[in-house]
Amino acid sequence: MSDFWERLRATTPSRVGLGRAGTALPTRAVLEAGTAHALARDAVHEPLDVDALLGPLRDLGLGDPVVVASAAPDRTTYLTRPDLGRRPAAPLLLERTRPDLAVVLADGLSARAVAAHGVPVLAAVLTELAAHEVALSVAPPVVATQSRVALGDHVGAALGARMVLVLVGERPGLSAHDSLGAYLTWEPRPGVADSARNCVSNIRPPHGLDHVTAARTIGSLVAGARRLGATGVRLKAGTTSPPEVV
Amino acid sequence: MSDFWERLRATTPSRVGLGRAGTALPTRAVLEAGTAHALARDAVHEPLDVDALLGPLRDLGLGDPVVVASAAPDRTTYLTRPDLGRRPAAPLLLERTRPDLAVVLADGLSARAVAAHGVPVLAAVLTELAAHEVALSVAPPVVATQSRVALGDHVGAALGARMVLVLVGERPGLSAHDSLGAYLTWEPRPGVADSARNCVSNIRPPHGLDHVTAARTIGSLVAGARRLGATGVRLKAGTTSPPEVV
Amino acid sequence: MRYQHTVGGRTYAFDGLVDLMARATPLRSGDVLAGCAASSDAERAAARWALADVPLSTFLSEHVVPPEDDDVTRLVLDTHDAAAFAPVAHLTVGGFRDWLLETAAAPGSAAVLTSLAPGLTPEMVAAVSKIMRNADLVQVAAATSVVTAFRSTIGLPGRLATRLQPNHPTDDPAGVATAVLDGLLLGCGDAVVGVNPASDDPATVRRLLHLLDDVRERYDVPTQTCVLTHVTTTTDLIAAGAPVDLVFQSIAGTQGANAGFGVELPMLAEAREAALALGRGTVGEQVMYFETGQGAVLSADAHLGTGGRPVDQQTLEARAYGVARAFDPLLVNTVVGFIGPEYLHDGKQIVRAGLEDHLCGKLLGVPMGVDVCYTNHAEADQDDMDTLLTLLGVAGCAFVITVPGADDVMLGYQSLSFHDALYARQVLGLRAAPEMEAWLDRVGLLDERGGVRAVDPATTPLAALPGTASGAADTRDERP
Amino acid sequence: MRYQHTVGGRTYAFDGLVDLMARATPLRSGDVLAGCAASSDAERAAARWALADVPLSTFLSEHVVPPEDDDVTRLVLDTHDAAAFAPVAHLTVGGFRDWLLETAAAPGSAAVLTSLAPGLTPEMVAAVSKIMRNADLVQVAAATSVVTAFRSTIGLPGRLATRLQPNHPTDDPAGVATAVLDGLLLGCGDAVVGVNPASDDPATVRRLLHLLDDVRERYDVPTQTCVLTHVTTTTDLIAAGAPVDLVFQSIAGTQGANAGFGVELPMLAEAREAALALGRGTVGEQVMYFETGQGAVLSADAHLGTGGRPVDQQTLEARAYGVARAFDPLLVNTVVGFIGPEYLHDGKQIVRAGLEDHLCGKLLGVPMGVDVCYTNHAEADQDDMDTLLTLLGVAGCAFVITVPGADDVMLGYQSLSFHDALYARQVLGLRAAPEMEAWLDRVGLLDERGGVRAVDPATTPLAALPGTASGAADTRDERP
Ligand code: B12
Ligand code: B12
Repeated sequence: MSDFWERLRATTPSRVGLGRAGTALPTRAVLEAGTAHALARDAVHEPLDVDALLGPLRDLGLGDPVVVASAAPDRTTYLTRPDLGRRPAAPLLLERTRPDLAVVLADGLSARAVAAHGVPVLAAVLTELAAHEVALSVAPPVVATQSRVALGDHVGAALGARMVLVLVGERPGLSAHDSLGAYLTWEPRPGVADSARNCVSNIRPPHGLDHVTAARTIGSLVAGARRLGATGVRLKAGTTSPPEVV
Repeated sequence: MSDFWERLRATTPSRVGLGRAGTALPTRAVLEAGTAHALARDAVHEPLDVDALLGPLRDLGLGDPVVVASAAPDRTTYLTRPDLGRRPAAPLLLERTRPDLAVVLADGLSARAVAAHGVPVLAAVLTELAAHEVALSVAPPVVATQSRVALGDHVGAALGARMVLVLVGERPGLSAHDSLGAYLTWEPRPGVADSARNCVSNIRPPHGLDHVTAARTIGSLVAGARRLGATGVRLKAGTTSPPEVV
Repeated sequence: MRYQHTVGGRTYAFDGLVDLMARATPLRSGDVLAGCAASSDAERAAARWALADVPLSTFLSEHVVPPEDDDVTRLVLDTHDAAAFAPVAHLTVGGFRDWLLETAAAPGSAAVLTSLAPGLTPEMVAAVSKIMRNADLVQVAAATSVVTAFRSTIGLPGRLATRLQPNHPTDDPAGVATAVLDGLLLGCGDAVVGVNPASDDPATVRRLLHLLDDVRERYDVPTQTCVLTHVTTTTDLIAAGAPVDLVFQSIAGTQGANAGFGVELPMLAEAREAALALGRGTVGEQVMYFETGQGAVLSADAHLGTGGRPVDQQTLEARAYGVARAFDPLLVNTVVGFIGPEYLHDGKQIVRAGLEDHLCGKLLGVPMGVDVCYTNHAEADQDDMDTLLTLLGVAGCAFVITVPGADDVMLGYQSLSFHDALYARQVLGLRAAPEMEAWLDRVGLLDERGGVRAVDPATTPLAALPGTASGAADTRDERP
Repeated sequence: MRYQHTVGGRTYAFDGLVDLMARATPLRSGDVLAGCAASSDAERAAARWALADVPLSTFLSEHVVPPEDDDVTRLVLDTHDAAAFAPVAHLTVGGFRDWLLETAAAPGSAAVLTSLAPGLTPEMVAAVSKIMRNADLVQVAAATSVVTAFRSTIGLPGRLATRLQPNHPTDDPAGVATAVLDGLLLGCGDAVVGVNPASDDPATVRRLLHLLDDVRERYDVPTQTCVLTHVTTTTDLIAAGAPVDLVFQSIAGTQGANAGFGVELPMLAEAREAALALGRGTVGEQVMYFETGQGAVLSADAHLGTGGRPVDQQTLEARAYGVARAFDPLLVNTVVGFIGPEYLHDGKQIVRAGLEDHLCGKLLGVPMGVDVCYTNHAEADQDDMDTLLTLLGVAGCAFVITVPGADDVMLGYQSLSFHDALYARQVLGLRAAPEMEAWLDRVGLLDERGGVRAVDPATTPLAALPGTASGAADTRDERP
């Protein structure tokens, strides 16, 4: 029986084949879930090591990274006041360079995700764009703390960017504590509806999307958005093929 | 049907004869309970107006009242740290006059109870003792805030008292927000067990004990304690008769 | 209208139904966030008294969200059935609570409540739920019955169905198939086998649709499958010939929030027509599946009602059921603790909201299930889910969501495990959907007492199921 | 013994069983107050892993409270039945949880668990409950059965009995009688009609004993009555010829805490003998009634165990059931939310503690009821009580406490209302004790579906009941 599941477990990080104690989960599974819950809760509260990001970001050659704090002063406030996490603590003093693409690395609900995957994904996106000879100007990257996806709208608007790509820590699951989401928004400005963005989610090798595949999808969305002059529900991502425009 | 209960309702403050909506309490009763709950919660948090007590207490002629704070700095701490509510914030600077009886008016869980019934009960106790020609010395009364019953043990010990009487606000019920409890302890000292005290509870006219009846019981306990040289389980209160000693 | 009531010597005034309903709501982080929660327990008590005195008919004239601005309000008003409403038309909200509880305790309640449903509006049921205790929410819900069908029958008394949710972070077909196997072996999936695709690439969605359909067909599982992608994607895929049983969409209680989801009501009607035209149902023809959840409207910043005042999230949620019922759904579920603590702070708020949502949906005639769930940033744990599941089981919930080990590895939250469904069925004497029960018996999984036998999977006819995935994956390119 | 486990890369060590058990306990204000709670969720998880690995037999040799200092420990060890323990003697705590859940899901579980009970110690059941989820606590409890009897039979499957608690702030007989009438009309009182006297004047207690006995006799109610005064007072009153059905006492889990209650174990034995000698039972001979509740031991500052370490309050509570079972009680109930937030902070903690207490008592073979209750200084409300009541109903709780409108006007807390018991019986299909059911039928209160008919009290044979009080009060002086 264990052999049966052993083989299958390779196909999914899901908690399959846990066995049974009567109708209940066996003790081992219950304890594992409890432990995972404790660690996931810790992951939510872990702060982003901003300094550790700056060097690698600078090395991408997009210019000096800028650090921005949301209006949520601490984690507890952040969790109860998403409105504060969506806007900057102070007016953004960014140079209005009107880039094609602004990029924000946001802690979101998992600082660990941005720390682990933020820079590699961004690097892969740049490579991807270059490979397809998509010529666009990219602003110096912004690192945002206690931040929600929509903070990117403020950053994008301040820069006068055509698009903003927010790489944000998704909420930690029981098994996935470091999952990164990428949200692309055309003509970012405060008040954009989520239906006007696109999303690439669950970036988290080895179990989730790997950096290169994620970058390929993001790249195709960027290209598609430029063709369509919009992001959102009408733009569908294609992982391998160029994006469909419905 | 309502007539039937109307008559009976005079016999008890209990919520009898509420009617039914199916098997459930009717809306009216549910809303009344909800309202009462809100008000009872407020009553728990109401602070004691110490100043308002001092004049009337002084008028009892026992000497200048002393105000003592427990080690619980505020209501929230008080509620979670009964240990702090049981001991004074600072060493008690009371004159060791070795009285027969020390008296503490303690806010307990209902400041309203002490405010409403503290002084009248104490006055009635003094009258009761005088009426039975029980000659005993009574220390100047102590008012204690954020206080539990056992704080009286510290007061009694500091004064070197033979007995301490603590008049304390009982926790507010859904209907009874101002119920006073009287706890009598022989040879008070920190660490006395509750089994070594006696209690007269639910002092709260018109629904609970009236002040004079309560005073009579307290008086009989005081007399009984002196005869027995102890308070506690072995001493039983008699409301009308002199206390039995089992 | 101004409403007022005096509590503890203080008079509290409420500016219109919007304010009154918000302040009568049990404490909830989302309403605090929106700025419409009562500021004290006493104010909340006062609001409840005042709300209890509001005639039900008021909700037909005083609107929480103006019909001029909002197609959800218009939909509700246009479809309101005055004849069905007649039996309670004379009642206040407080009187309606009493009436519901009297009805629930009497024989024949299900029929009475079923015929009442078209006469109720979301605001009426939200209002009455606000003055109900948890026990009331359970008892009245248990007395209602909403039965729907496609390939299995959902909502029959004494039954608890489950959605089997085999999500995978990269939509890997083999991984999805493994989770499907796990769930089927534990007797789950009778409400729907439904995957949330991590990607919104239509090709991926299509691949998953084929996979699920292949599994279902090969093992003759009497259930429906669904890939929970955006409604527009599903409509397109139906047109392209993909095997679609159910059309899924997240919906919410205002036009603005639905717009934030990229949804307009006609899209739902169009998708429904397309799915109906496929005629894939066997025991029934209900083809829509909706998910909802308190907080989604505020999250979309589309929560302001009459007078620009914030509408409380529970009333908005009830309005989502108003949307749902117009499309004759097979399944509707609130994903009650899904978004996070900013809307439902802790286990207590999640439990309460789950019971409210469930009752409100059922009273409106919607086939209600609940995703009993929480996130790791909320103050809740599996104990709270056990509690809510048990309460919902008693309340006659149509179905719950189940995932392997309660851990959704893609959506990042905890729902119920397959085991949890078995627990609820056992302690409450509930059974799977009848078609599923017969299937479990056919494949040797049903035990004598109606439970699911613990078997060595390798010995079951399902053992080959994970192989289906490679099949499905391989064939994907051959399909148009 | 030192125990340890590594979680998230950090190793947590626990100094002995006392520490290990405390840190494995769900978060609870009383354990925080005592200074023995886990300091983080991760530490708690580590403690659970380590606890799950402890062999059950360890609890027979490593003591949480040293037998040298404590008569409760000695009582438990002296009465431990090794033969009954044998079936699980080889298991660890974690294995025991699996065993319990397997047993619960299999036919015949009640018999297996009944014969196991004498082999279990309080610490064993406390330990296993700490690693169980709420659902486990419900499911295993539902599988156990502890049946007792005096004038009614308590604990039969499918039954939910109630204590009718007609307390009055001045022990006024007419007021008590009025509340008794209210409860009987709502079908309550089948576990016991039990008053807490406000006064501890033996004359008052005696008056109440006569009142309750008169009412019971006059209306031939098949139940037992009790005045919950101190055991010594009851013993004296039995000697003095008062009509005592049940001997009541509050008990706790250490010798020191019992001393703080003014109780020594021989007092209980003596009182029991005295009550048994009266031979007042009809369908059974169990004469003891105990109340317990988490926090009482810490409140009495008698909570230190081996090595002077604080013992967690739930383990101490389970030890109180160890005391109870030695005296063959008719009724035992935890008064779960009674003391206040310093021991159980909020609804969640109360619900959890109620489920733990209930299961632990039942596993030890004790006839467990629960006073589902909270105080106004705790963060809880009637919704939490609805939740706990429903869960306990599913878990097969023997009886609950009921007071008019849930409001105990003397003890200053909220328990359940009589209506709440009717709710639980209806939604869960539970019935009153068989003797009480027959009586309800005799007096015209039973409806066709086994519920309690809503009647005009003036038309019932009970209408004259409040008059009984003046009778009882009048006769008091004539009695010896
Ligand atoms: C929480 C959540 C939601 C919440 C968002 C509300 C909130 N306040 O958080 C609710 C329940 C409302 C929601 C709705 C939907 N969601 Co959603 N959601 C998530 C989830 C589980 C977590 C997101 C997260 O942690 N974000 C990080 C935090 C820090 O960001 P935030 O600023 O607090 O929250 C914003 C984003 O989460 C964003 N967002 C959430 N969902 C979606 C979906 C899309 C397409 C976009 C562009 C943005 C978006 O909106 C939030 C508010 O501004 C992800 C799965 C995952 N593992 O990430 C799916 C996910 C992002 N959602 C998804 C989908 C499909 C939807 C829906 C379109 C479903 C439907 N068919 O209607 C709707 C509509 C979304 C919209 N256009 O508005 C997909 C996206 C797939 C894709 N690659 O495009 C994901 C990956 C899950 C899935 N696979 O089904 N969602
Ligand atoms: C809470 C409570 C308890 C708690 C106390 C623990 C705690 N930390 O609070 C528990 C559950 C342990 C308890 C136990 C008992 N109690 Co008690 N208790 C109460 C209650 C409901 C509220 C008290 C209150 O609000 N105090 C005010 C706060 C601020 O005081 P505190 O310092 O925080 O708490 C102390 C006092 O409450 C005191 N205390 C509590 N009960 C009793 C009982 C007696 C006889 C004494 C002397 C002291 C005492 O002990 C606490 C800790 O030091 C009252 C009823 C009421 N309406 O007041 C009954 C009440 C005081 N208790 C009563 C009784 C009989 C008992 C028991 C003797 C029951 C029994 N048969 O075993 C036991 C043992 C008490 C003892 N000797 O230790 C009776 C007293 C009757 C009388 N006139 O003598 C009362 C009036 C209720 C009743 N009528 O049944 N009790």
